[in-house]
Amino acid sequence: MNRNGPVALIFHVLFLGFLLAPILIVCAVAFTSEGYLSLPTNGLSLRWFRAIGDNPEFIRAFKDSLLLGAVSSTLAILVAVPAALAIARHQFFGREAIQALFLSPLMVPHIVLGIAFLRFFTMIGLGGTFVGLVLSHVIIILPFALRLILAASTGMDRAVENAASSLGASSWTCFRRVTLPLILPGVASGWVLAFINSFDEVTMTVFIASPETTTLPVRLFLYIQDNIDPLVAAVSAALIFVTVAAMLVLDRVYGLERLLVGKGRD
Amino acid sequence: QEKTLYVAAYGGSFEQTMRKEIIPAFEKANGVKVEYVAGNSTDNLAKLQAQKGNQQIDVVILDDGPMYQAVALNFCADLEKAPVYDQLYDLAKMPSGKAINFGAVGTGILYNKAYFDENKIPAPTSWKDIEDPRFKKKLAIPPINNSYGLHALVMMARLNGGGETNIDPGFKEFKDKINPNVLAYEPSPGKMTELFQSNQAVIAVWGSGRAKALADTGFPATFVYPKEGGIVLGSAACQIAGSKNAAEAQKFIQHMLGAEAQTALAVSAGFGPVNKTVELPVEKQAGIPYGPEQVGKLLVVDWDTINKNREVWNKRWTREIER
Amino acid sequence: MVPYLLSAPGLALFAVLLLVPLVMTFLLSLNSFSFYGGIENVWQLGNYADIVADDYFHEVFLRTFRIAAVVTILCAVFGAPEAYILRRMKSPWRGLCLLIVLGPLLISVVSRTLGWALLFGSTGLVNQGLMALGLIATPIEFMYTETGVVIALTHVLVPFMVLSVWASLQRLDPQVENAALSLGAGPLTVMRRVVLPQIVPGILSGSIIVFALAASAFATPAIIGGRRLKVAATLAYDEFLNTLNWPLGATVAVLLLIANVVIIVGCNRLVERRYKQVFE
Amino acid sequence: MAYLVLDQLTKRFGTWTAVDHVSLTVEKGELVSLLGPSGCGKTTTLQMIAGFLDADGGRVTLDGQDLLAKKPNERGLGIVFQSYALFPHMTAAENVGFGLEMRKVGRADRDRMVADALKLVGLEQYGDRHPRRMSGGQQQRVALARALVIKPSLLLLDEPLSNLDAKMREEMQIELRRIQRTVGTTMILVTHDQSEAMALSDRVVVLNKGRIQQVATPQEAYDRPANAFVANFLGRTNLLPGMVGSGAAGTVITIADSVWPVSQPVPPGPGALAVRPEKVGFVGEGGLGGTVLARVFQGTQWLFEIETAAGRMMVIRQHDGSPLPAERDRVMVGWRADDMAVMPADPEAASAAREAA
Amino acid sequence: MAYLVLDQLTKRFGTWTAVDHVSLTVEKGELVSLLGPSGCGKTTTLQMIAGFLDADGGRVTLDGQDLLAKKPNERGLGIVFQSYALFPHMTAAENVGFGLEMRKVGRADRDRMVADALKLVGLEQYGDRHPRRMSGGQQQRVALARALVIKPSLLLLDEPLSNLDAKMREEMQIELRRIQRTVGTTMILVTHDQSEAMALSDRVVVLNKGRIQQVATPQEAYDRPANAFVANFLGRTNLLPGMVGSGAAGTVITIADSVWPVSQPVPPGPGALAVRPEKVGFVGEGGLGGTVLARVFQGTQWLFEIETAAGRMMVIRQHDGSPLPAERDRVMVGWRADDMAVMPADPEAASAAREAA
Ligand SMILES: Nc1ncnc2c1ncn2[C@@H]1O[C@H](COP(=O)(O)OP(=O)(O)OP(=O)(O)O)[C@@H](O)[C@H]1O
Ligand SMILES: Nc1ncnc2c1ncn2[C@@H]1O[C@H](COP(=O)(O)OP(=O)(O)OP(=O)(O)O)[C@@H](O)[C@H]1O
Ligand SMILES: CC(C)C[C@H](N)C(=O)O
Ligand SMILES: [Mg+2]
Ligand SMILES: [Mg+2]
Repeated sequence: MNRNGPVALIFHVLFLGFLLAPILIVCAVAFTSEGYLSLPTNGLSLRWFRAIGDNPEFIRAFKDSLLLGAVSSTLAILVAVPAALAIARHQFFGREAIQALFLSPLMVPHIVLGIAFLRFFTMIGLGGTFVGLVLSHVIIILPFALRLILAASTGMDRAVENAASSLGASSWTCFRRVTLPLILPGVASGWVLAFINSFDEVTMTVFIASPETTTLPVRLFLYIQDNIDPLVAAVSAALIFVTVAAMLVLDRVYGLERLLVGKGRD
Repeated sequence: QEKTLYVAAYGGSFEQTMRKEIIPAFEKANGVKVEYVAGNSTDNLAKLQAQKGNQQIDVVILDDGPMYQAVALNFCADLEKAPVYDQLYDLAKMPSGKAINFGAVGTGILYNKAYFDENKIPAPTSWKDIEDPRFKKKLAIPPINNSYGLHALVMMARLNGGGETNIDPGFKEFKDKINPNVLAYEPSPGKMTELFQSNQAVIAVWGSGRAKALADTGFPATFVYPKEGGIVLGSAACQIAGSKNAAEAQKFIQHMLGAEAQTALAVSAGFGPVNKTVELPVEKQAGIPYGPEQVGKLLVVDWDTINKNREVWNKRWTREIER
Repeated sequence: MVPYLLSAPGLALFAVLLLVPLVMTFLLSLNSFSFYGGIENVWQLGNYADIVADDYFHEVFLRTFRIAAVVTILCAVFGAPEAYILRRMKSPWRGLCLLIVLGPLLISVVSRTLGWALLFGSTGLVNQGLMALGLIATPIEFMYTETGVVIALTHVLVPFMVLSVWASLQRLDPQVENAALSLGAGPLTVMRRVVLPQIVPGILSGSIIVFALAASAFATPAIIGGRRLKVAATLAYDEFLNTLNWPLGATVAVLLLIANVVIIVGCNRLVERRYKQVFE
Repeated sequence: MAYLVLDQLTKRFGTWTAVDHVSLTVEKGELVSLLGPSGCGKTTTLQMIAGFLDADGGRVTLDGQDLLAKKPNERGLGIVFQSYALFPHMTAAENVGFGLEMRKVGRADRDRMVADALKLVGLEQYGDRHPRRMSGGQQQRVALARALVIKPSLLLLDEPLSNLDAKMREEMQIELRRIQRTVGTTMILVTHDQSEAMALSDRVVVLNKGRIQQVATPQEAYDRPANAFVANFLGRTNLLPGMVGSGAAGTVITIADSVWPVSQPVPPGPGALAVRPEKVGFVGEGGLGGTVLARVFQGTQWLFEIETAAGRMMVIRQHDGSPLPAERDRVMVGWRADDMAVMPADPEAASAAREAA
Repeated sequence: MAYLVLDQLTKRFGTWTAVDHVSLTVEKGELVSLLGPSGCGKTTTLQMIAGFLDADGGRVTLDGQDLLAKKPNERGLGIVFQSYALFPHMTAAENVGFGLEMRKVGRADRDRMVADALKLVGLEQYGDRHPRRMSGGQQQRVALARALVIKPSLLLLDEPLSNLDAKMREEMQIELRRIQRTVGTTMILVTHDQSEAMALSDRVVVLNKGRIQQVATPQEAYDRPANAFVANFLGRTNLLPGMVGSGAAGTVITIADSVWPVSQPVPPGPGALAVRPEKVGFVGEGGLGGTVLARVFQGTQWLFEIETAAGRMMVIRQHDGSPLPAERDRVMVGWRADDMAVMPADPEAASAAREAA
């Protein structure tokens, strides 16, 4: 495969620069020795990282967020994959409506969902529970998963699946051994995107999180409502480091490319 | 099986004080666990409304204005009698008897002393100083759904011949004179702090408690009450109607009114004590509306009138001022 | 039968967990509110009438969709080529860059927007840099302006576009691009005429995600835009949280929802029809 | 009883009828080829048998059982797809092993069978490679191995050898024949290569525009085509206009200035004579005179284009070292009366013949 | 000066050398075929000329200009891909028109040229169809039309006719020849069909494992192969072991009980005789005795497999109506001394020959 031309590379560098700029600045600020947000002009300090230790609720929230993200995105994938296949593969009555329904949470402002879920969960007694959080997150992240899986499965070469079933693969086996691996980049991206969205959701979660089970972004959000100090930057930076480390480990163990690109491709 | 008491209250420096100095003692004394739900007054009021009929919060702490509303919306239960109520100044009591002011701060003007000195601007002395064209795009004011912003609006009305019952002059003043200076109508105390720290704002209408917290970080910010008078902002607590832990909730409120808690709130969060038995050393009194005389020097606003008109004012505010 | 079975779990989930709360919200939008009385269980369309009649709301909605549209276009214009460039990169670099693109998504919007706020302020790095370079004399205003909101939202949302285009790029046969090159098409033409039409599903997915998120974005416009630059989400937020006028907030929400649905479904239709052969 | 029966099988795409009431019976162990011009419906027919396309009409039975009622994966047949349809995410060996895995063949057996199959198609060293990294012919051989390894009782082959060189193709042909004989596999082969069809098939089915034109053994179809389309499609044919009349020795046909005896009953009047190029030879006398326009080397054969008084003719002669005319030589061509077919000058047949060309 | 020059062109995939120091010069207007077994590097060579693969070594010049330095889209050559590589989102007509559009041909001209090109490949009615809705052969023809319509001065054809039936293929061959003659297009053709290569090419290039084996005119390569690989690859060859010795009439080779005069200088001792199956005939006497094992109809020819005392032999006879032996008949086969080649029993050559088989 040919490489990118100089123009493309310049574009690429600028693009990455744009993406990284605010993150780098947050990381830089995290090392300040001042009591307020500023670039570390008077020497580096780890005091704000140490301060995270004094706020165990950030760490607890981080764990909750991870768990919530993992559970809800996995559930969302389980629901989205069959639905995406139905929509991508079949012409049936109500197809458009079903698709619109599945994508609709995207179009409902999260603040509205937050209020709606809060009232609903309070009514059915799920208020402030982890189950409630998971269910609401499944709803809001499903469109992401669905959209990416749809993009991966529309226009997929059906002949390959035909080949599998001609060799005796049942629908399920055919799905598991052929369709799934082929749409895996879509499914994986879908999962990642779903996870990220769940992990990062604030607006809605603010309403349904209870003090016991709250997510990191909600904690951060509530925290900066009242104090913007370098602690937020330190938590963010720590989160960035953890993320990068996790990605690197994932890359080593499984291969990010393999996950997002799929096997047997260049 | 330990009971859990949910307390919804402000975040930030106030939360730190509560968590470190007030809650542990209460937990120990009563064998309950306290979960702190951070949020500003309006957020917490909204939560109460959402959970109506199935309240998860046991105790709520709100600014006095929103507390009137909470009481009016029947979110609060009656306060049980307890000896500690007899130790309070009268100004702590709220007319309904369902909520109690446990502290007070004052609304005034905060400014960046370093910036003022550098540019040889004299310290502000009057509410009208925020109209100084030198502060173009350098002024920050909370919007009127926040008590500080509301105070500012009422104050401007009063200075121009109006008041709570005739708010027009206030709107006019904001629209014509103040708006050009306003960098942001900023409700979030965190954001307000950040605007100061990044030197984008150098003057603001804000509260004494918040100002104290900012100054405590080492930032050269100074708080003054303008010569026309600062305004008192009460902070009130109530037990939520239908709470499953009513007894503990009542105890918690009583605990907050106790001398020990009152002292801690004063020293760490800048809340003027409402308990007569609290004695603060003079050096600790700076920036705190301390005792009836000092509190008495501050102006009060008429929440009844305000709350009646608030909806209309909000509407006008978003359309005329924040546009 | 098969497609219904396949979508059944999702349908069940949505029927219970989405439709019920939304219907509750819609019903709420018919209620009325008064400051001391709270929400009253009357059924009327007064809230809708208020919004339709008030040009303040028109302005906010218009601004919301203007921002969302610009952000969507920017994301498509920058995100799709970036995904394409990523795909053409050699192995170790590609993984690394993919990570850089996706990484920011894991960092809370709140932190990222904070980063922009630090960069953007009149005393922020961007303005200081530009002034140091002599490009500008007075600071450009990013904070509390639509430009700032658009830039920050683009930053927040562009990875979604990259990811979604990336997924659809995986299906492309590189020989097909070669064929176009052999016929004399330059790299840009190949991208525009051959690659682009084939990744339309990906761009469409990305655009829908980006548009919907941009139109209902709350945290970023709230932080960068401040209170004076209101968008529909912050408006609804205000009604819910500040004035406690939930019925009005619900009405704003329902209208935002309807507008979103109409715009997105409309564009979806249009694009799918235009490129129907790639969607088969 | 017939093993595979297609009964009035029909498929429409919109208003286009791709397969039009096709009926065919195939015996167990038979190898039947589908022949026909590009787009005539061969692939579509196979896809319906395999169950990947729903028929719009007609029935298919295999061993007496209704095949259309079964799911594709229960039909138990092997297919080589025209587009290969390899699993891109699996290596060659994994591709080949997939069907065995589905049949729950144990690991050890499977590995052995996969290795054998890959060896059979000459890819023993390529087991670990992914399809994207293989040449076209290699991919096609993987597809073939994948279908063969499961030893299906019915094998559908859609141009399975089109990207192989002659050597390899021949080997594969022999292999297919061997499998057919020893395993008794019934095969339906789609091929555009007529010599392949001729060499391999027990019977050929000639299709045009979705309709069956003729079902016969290869030699029968070649020597006694049912209609002008078949005649023209199966190898080249010289169609010479002439006049049928009665001579001393019975019916004759006069082509330009040469006269040929006719054994079939043909009405007198304008007629046409059909003779295959390879049945035409260069004769000393008593033939049709002409000039060599071009001679083209084709490996084992030479193709001559001859301009005669009755029009252009093609002549094929074996490249066996015997002396052959050069371009622009004047020659005399002739053929045996048995090798020619005479038909009345039928405008419709003529037009059909033109169309098939 | 040569038009296209490949100089020591090399490509490696990892440790695998797919193309190994290939050097070749092609004159303007020439049609050169690349022949070789599947996986020998034909496609890879074309892809390097086209610029889709970077060469690991060597140079390519076109008309004196360094081609490798140019971007693929500036090389101005036409390609038909083995996998077609049609634009799936465009109709057949749009596919064909794409190259013209790139050349800024006006709308009206373009439409006309596209229509002509589609007509040329017999798809005039399919202009509106998308590739996915076309048969394999139809897709291939669209690919061909797409490359032809831009009238490139250099045309690379990677098995462009592999999915077409004989009729269509022949028409297309004639068309390619015509274009080559009238437009003067230089063409490089990859094909697995030897008769196609023989019929079309000015010269053929035989490749094996990435290396050039022989470059020659078709007949030369066929009749005087450079080595056993070429001999074996280009059509079938009978290799019979024998003993070279001296007889009354000069050098002779004894195969089983038959004796053949040898005209080339060959050292006495064990040797091998190579003779092509189509050069072998059935003789009355004085030949090699054997039994017919199988006879296979191949359209214009019959292929016989004969068991002789010297091993199995293949014999091809034209299907021209002359009487031919049946299976299990005892026969006597013979050939002309000119048609045979005798070589010393070289173990290396023999192994190469086996490998190529
Ligand atoms: N991307 C790749 N990575 C590794 N090996 C490759 C790759 N592409 C091709 N090869 C190998 O290089 C060799 C030459 O491949 P090429 O496609 O040139 O063969 P070919 O001569 O065109 O064969 P065919 O007639 O089967 O199409 C093959 O053995 C193939 O397996
Ligand atoms: N999905 C489709 N939609 C519309 N028409 C189609 C579709 N698939 C095939 N066709 C048409 O049906 C006809 C028969 O196609 P089919 O693939 O069976 O041809 P084929 O005989 O296999 O030809 P080839 O030898 O070229 O592969 C063709 O004319 C083709 O254009
Ligand atoms: C008394 C204060 C702590 C409360 C006030 N509403 C604020 O958020 O600043
Ligand atoms: Mg076909
Ligand atoms: Mg090839």
